[in-house]
Amino acid sequence: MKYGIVIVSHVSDIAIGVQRLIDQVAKDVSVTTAGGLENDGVGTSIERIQTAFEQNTGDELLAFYDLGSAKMNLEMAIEMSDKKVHLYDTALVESAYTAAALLQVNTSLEDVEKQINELKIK
Amino acid sequence: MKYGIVIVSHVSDIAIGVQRLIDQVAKDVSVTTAGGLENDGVGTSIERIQTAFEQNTGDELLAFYDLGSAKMNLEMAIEMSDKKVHLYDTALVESAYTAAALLQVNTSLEDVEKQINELKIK
Amino acid sequence: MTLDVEKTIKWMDDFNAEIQAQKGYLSELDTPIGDGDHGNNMARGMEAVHEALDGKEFNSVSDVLKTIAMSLISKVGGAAGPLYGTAFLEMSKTNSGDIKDLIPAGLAGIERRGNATEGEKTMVDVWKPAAEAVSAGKLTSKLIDESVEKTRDMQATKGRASYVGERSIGHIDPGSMSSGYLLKTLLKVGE
Amino acid sequence: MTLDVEKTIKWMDDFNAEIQAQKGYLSELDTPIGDGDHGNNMARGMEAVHEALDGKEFNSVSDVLKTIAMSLISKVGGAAGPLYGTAFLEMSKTNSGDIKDLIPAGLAGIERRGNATEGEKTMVDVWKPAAEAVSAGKLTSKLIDESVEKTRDMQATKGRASYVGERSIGHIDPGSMSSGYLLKTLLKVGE
Ligand SMILES: Nc1ncnc2c1ncn2[C@@H]1O[C@H](COP(=O)(O)OP(=O)(O)O)[C@@H](O)[C@H]1O
Ligand SMILES: Nc1ncnc2c1ncn2[C@@H]1O[C@H](COP(=O)(O)OP(=O)(O)O)[C@@H](O)[C@H]1O
Ligand SMILES: [Mg+2]
Ligand SMILES: [Mg+2]
Ligand SMILES: [Mg+2]
Ligand SMILES: [Mg+2]
Repeated sequence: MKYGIVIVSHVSDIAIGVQRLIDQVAKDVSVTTAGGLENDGVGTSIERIQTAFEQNTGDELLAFYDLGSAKMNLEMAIEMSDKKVHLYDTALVESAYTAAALLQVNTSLEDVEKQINELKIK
Repeated sequence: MKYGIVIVSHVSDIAIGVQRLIDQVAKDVSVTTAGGLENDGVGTSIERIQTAFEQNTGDELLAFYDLGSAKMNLEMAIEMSDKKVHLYDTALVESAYTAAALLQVNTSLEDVEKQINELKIK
Repeated sequence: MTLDVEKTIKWMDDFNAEIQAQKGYLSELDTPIGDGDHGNNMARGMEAVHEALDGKEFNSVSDVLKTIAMSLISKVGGAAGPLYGTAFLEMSKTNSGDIKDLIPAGLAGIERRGNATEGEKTMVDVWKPAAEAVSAGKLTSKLIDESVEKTRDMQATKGRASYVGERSIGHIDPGSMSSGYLLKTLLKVGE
Repeated sequence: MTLDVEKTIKWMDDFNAEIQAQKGYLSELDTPIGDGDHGNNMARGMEAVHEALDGKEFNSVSDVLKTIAMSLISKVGGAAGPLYGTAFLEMSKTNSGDIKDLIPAGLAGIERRGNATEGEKTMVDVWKPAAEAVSAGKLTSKLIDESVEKTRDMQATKGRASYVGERSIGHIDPGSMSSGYLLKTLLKVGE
């Protein structure tokens, strides 16, 4: 099973920045992002989330978000998606980093979740 | 007492993105950032942290960071700084957002800390 | 009261007009307890709804409701997008035009999507009493206005306003206000 | 062994040469358990040290040590920057050139800055046995090599390597390796 990571943020810079941070330690993990709105607006777009799901080469996805409204859009996108997507109510930057580092060394999803659940804050 | 917020991240996009996210809800709170290295490298720079301290118009600062090495640079900068800086081991994006929203409505530092301590994960 | 295709479109025209007129006020309500964009979000979303409906043919009320849902989901950009979007999707699934079916279905969608219940200072606090009243045949503009006003003294425990805790008290919830406009324009198309 | 200004500079020249030669290897060590930049970080830092020392006059060993600290603090960019930087700052504060004073002071700085203790698979695992051995007059290159090698079987609980938990076992800690180079070149300037 190949896992991928999806980062959803209200601000495109945050999403892209987290991707840069985790690419460093997880070169072989597919990471895609959905940040902000059209015209560089602040918000979350379900279409961008759907694109991030599609472009991710992982078979199953781990999704992280910043604020509650991003979660609602994520949940809608998950309901509409064919891929299995796991959604975590954990610290965005820190849990995405942890998950990426662990997936890079082929940790099982169960063990990854054990780690990131300690970062649950939402 | 006027409080300011400092965001320290290994990646400039993350620092700037968090600033954009919190500017939305905290127009009157001074937010400065120290992200990445020269030449857009990934890492943290004590000089950038010092500049973020200086440029912040807050009298006392609340500092948030992403990973442990950023914390070490923050601690060095704090030891060298004249300003009082509070350092939090909390979820970067979420606690900076919470602190900003609360400071905007003139919440006391004690009450802000009560809230963000629930986001302690490091 | 039962909607047909024409009335549903009229409802959206009226709601759109109200949103565009109150855009500044809604964003103002969202400023002390949120990020100040609710009016802009709704205005953007309702413009998309208008474009999606304008001059099109629809076979059923359900089709219109689904089209509205899709536009709101994709264009609002804030929490109100998935919330109103899910409300309209659930309304569409009832295959009914009767507001006794529609309002409770919309409420159920919002509650599920927002994981919210009454008393949390969200739009649920307008939809819930409206759903109860419509079932009893007692939904009025006055009741809607009162529910909106009641959100003023609540402390938010969901959404962005929850971040400021006690400081959210004393301000009307913006999503409740826009929900008030939505339900009042709905009542009006039945008059 | 006691350093003077000349020997301190010679130490840094040798360490710099070693770092530049082992840059690729250090980053390779940092790849499976970190972000693969330790060699580049140290190379960048030591270049800055070289520039700061080159052709300058210094009044005391302390002055040289402080200059080294400042260059490392501002140029390394990774965790190794504040760690080595604090080590050299603490060494500088001893106002001594005796390695019996310097190594324990450096260790204390690293422990404080990294909030780390022995057995966490960090450079402390090289500095700590070195500090103990130097106090007993028994510091050798062999002992240093052995401490570096011992980090291989440890599980990291500090720094980036701690994120991969058990998977950090089986790899030498990069900061321990570079600390080994530092301490061995220090021994060599005393020969
Ligand atoms: N979890 C939730 N459940 C129900 N309603 C919510 C929830 N979160 C937010 N809302 C509603 O959404 C409104 C804010 O919408 P909007 O400003 O468009 O979104 P955002 O907060 O993302 O900027 C609030 O006034 C509230 O009525
Ligand atoms: N908290 C700590 N205490 C002591 N040493 C540490 C700590 N964190 C990291 N290190 C050391 O720093 C080395 C990594 O340095 P480097 O790669 O330059 O930094 P980064 O991890 O920021 O990329 C590790 O191999 C370890 O020896
Ligand atoms: Mg808003
Ligand atoms: Mg918004
Ligand atoms: Mg590294
Ligand atoms: Mg690094």
